[in-house]
Amino acid sequence: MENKRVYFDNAATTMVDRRVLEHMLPFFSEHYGNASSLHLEGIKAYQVVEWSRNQLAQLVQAQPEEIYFTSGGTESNNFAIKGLARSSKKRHIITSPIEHPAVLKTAQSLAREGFTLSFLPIDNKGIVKVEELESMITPNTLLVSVMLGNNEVGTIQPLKELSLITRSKGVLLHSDAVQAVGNMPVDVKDLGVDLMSISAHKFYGPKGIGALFVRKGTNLLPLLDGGEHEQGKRSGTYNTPGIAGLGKACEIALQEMDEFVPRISTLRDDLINKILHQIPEAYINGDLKNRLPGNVHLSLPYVEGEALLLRLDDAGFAVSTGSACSAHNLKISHVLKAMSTDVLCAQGSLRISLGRHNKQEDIDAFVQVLADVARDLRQMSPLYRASKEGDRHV
Amino acid sequence: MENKRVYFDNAATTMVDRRVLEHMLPFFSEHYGNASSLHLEGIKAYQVVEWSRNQLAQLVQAQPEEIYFTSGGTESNNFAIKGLARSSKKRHIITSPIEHPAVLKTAQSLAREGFTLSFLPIDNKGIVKVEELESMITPNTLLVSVMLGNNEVGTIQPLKELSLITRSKGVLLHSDAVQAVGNMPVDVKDLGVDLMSISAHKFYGPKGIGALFVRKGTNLLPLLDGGEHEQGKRSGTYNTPGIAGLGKACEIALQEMDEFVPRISTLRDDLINKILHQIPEAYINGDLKNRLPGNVHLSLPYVEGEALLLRLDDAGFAVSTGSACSAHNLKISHVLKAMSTDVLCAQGSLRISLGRHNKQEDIDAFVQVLADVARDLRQMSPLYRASKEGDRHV
Amino acid sequence: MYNEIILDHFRKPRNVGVIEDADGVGEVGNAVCGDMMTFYLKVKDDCIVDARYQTFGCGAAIAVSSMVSEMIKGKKIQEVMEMTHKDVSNMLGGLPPQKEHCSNLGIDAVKKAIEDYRAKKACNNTSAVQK
Amino acid sequence: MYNEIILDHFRKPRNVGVIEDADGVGEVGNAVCGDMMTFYLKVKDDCIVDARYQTFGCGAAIAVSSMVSEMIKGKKIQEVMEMTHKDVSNMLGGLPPQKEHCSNLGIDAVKKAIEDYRAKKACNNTSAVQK
Ligand SMILES: Cc1ncc(COP(=O)(O)O)c(C=O)c1O
Ligand SMILES: Cc1ncc(COP(=O)(O)O)c(C=O)c1O
Repeated sequence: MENKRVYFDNAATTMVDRRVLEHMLPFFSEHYGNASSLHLEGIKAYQVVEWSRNQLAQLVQAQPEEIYFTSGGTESNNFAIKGLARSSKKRHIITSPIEHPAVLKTAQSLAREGFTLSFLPIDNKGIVKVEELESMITPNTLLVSVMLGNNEVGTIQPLKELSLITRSKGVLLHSDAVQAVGNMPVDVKDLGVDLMSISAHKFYGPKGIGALFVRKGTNLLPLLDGGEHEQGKRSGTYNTPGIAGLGKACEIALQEMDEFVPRISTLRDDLINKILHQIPEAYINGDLKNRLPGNVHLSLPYVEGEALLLRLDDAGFAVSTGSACSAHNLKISHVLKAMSTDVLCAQGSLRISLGRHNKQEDIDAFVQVLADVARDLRQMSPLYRASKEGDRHV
Repeated sequence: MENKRVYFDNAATTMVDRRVLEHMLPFFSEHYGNASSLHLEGIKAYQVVEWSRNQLAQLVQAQPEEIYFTSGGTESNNFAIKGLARSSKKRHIITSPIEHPAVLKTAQSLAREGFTLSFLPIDNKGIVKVEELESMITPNTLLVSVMLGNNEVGTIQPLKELSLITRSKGVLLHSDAVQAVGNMPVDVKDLGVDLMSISAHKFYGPKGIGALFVRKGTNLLPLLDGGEHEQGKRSGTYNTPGIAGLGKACEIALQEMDEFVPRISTLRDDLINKILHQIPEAYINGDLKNRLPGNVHLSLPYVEGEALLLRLDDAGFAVSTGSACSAHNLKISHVLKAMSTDVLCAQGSLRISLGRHNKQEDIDAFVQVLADVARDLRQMSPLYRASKEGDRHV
Repeated sequence: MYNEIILDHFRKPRNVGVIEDADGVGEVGNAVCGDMMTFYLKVKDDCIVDARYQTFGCGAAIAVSSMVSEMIKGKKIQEVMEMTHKDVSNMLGGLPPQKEHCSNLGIDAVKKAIEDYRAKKACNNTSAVQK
Repeated sequence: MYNEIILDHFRKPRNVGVIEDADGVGEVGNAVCGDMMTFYLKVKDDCIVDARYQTFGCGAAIAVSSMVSEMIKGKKIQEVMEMTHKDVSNMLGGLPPQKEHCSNLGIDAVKKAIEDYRAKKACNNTSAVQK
């Protein structure tokens, strides 16, 4: 069964690229030294740390000293937001209602400590309303945190426009770019962000390693205190295989970006078109243009997302329900809610996230199966029957 | 040069065991799913997470639900101490002056937020004075944090006796057991600890993965907020290869403990004896009996640690100066200072930490080289000349 | 997450469908809460001779409706009224904790359908008497 | 951490030793701060004809003393007095930031030794005059 699988859940995590894994391997049992040690084993480890820091800096157009390695996107978001919060007297944070839980829950935990939160409104295409930002900023505002690529509906937020406002107001701008970095061109200078979160496992690097970009001169306290690694800002023995993998993933992403983005975007648009043509009443959520190259997010009214997912899984396709959230009991995605999506559409939502290893034939096979599964589940749905009878059950 | 290396820095980090690496490999590019996903790829990932949780629980005699995976020992220490601090109204923490920076700096950062710190005194063998604890505890005391095995001088602290006191006083006990777990038998029930930090790379597992044991019913707030992994206490996409490696390292440690501890302890004692017999004025720091199986920590007066380390490195031996601290400018170890070690001894200190892959012949070769290097560096030391002339320069 | 019994019922749900001339129909849940179930019963001599359903919901909801349809077919109404959601969950080999509420839905829908049947019967009897 | 020039001087320090009948001796540092250096000079016609030293300290301290001994040998005293720690650090191809202070030690010890030589000479001259 497994050998015929098609993996369409690249926004949840990606396969480690073979070249990345090969680059990591020597650092497990060969060059296994502690990168802080002064002996030969330590120096070998240290060198790969700095090599990777350079690769990442190049990928996002930062300086190497502006890169701090972390254990992943979640830590980077917590580090950025809590690190700023604890180093400042300002007590107001602006974010958006469509952020990943690693930003939302972090902001909420600060709210319990006395911070005030404001949420930038979202339009029904899943894009923040830039024009609302300026009037929300007060002298007490520390930070605006808005993601770059949304992990559910795939929308790309107008960071550049946001940063013009935050800069003119002297407020810091953080962006959770976990879905974007490695999957589309990202330039911290062009975007104007002051802090930016990155995670390797979203672009064919390993899990458990990420980074935070912190613009030079930005003050933030460590989240992990200890042996003073990373200029004293993030302690912990260097995860050298992980860092080596992150570096290699960056190198490959940079090399292949010009080929990757158009190829995947073309597959995505083809999939969107086929779904809209072949599946009645299917609906695509999120802006069709400002969208991550691999993201397709659709709603199939009258059926429920988990059932869809499991049927597709049986047919060999790994996809995700609308929300990648691990809280299984959270039924309706906070992102779709913020976009004012119809409840029936929100229940039957599906995220298909394409990646480096997907091919045209995967798309074609998938649409066939999806059409069958949708028909089948609708056939047994009382809501579908009701709608066909013109009834109103909702 | 490299092929004749002897690695004696196992307290800094260890080589990933081949069996551990083999167990990790499938989770990079084969079973690479997100452990929170519902499809087949996700389920495969989830299974290894729970398997590893069980292995670790068995190794330390905990319940699987009491294990929370983290990115390593530093995070575990920060999570334990900050997590308790932020969930309680009590504002007093007791720790020891010989803790790892991941505990000391964490406590200090809380002190800057208004917490009061007290330090349990240390005797000159590097062991905390248990009898002082009871009178230090006040109604405002939240936590006592004392490590199990010291990372510099290798002393094992009397946790069991400490826990009798903390329990009778209703105070929580955390232990940084990063050096101990996997390298000596550790039983959370027997020790009576409420929280305990663990790191895989200290016992032949990978870097960048660790765990915190939290006794059931203990209240602590997350350090990493987000997608509600780990019972909502530690978010972040599961680092499945890392977790798989941690689990395998635990399984092996448990299986081989009965063979490992006596073998390494015998090598250690032989090395100690040979050093004391063959190198004039050499001195062993730390209690000789309550000691990690692989730790040898010595002082060579009249010479400086880094110079020793580099000369030994040139001769093919990877060792550490007294402090494994990454702050290169910190000259005298806080641990030796707390033990009231003579300044001259503290400067010329060396940590030789033996591990699974070391052999008797490594010990014998090392003592020869150490004797030469010590003689050589002393020959050029003005302090040595002064002491031989009966002069007093210090 | 789901065991093999549940997955089997989810993959091949038994007795799916609508009985146009059902003796009792029961509907529970709605789209907002993410689960909805409609049970159709045919009753003869106080015995459930046919049971069909439609379900909108997650894997557990579908498996529960399938299992309930099998559990009640051929059973006396009285027996069915005594079934609990625990019986359903047990027959399915245990539901994940966050899915336990789905087992309520199945049994609730069937009981609603039985009430509907009883109400209709009472009504018909009254009509008959009046006739 | 260290470049190859530094490592070479650390591994094979030049001119190590003591000059028992030195014309000037200079000592800086102590065990507490972790570095100590003693320079011994032989001077002839205002020229440093021999330089030896003993060093207690890290790799950088040892390399610095070795490099300084080479830099000053055969030089006029006046030239040596104009040397700065930057010159030493440059000759070594640059020290790591946290080790920069070691380059001070070398030059300071030599200058102390020159002062000692001058003081002794002044003293001898006085004695000579008095004689
Ligand atoms: C937008 C976004 N932010 C943060 C995260 C968390 O990253 P990580 O899993 O590396 O902790 C994810 C993915 O899980 C994400 O998609
Ligand atoms: C006693 C002790 N605590 C904590 C740590 C930190 O662990 P990690 O390197 O996994 O963050 C170490 C080692 O570095 C240690 O020896």
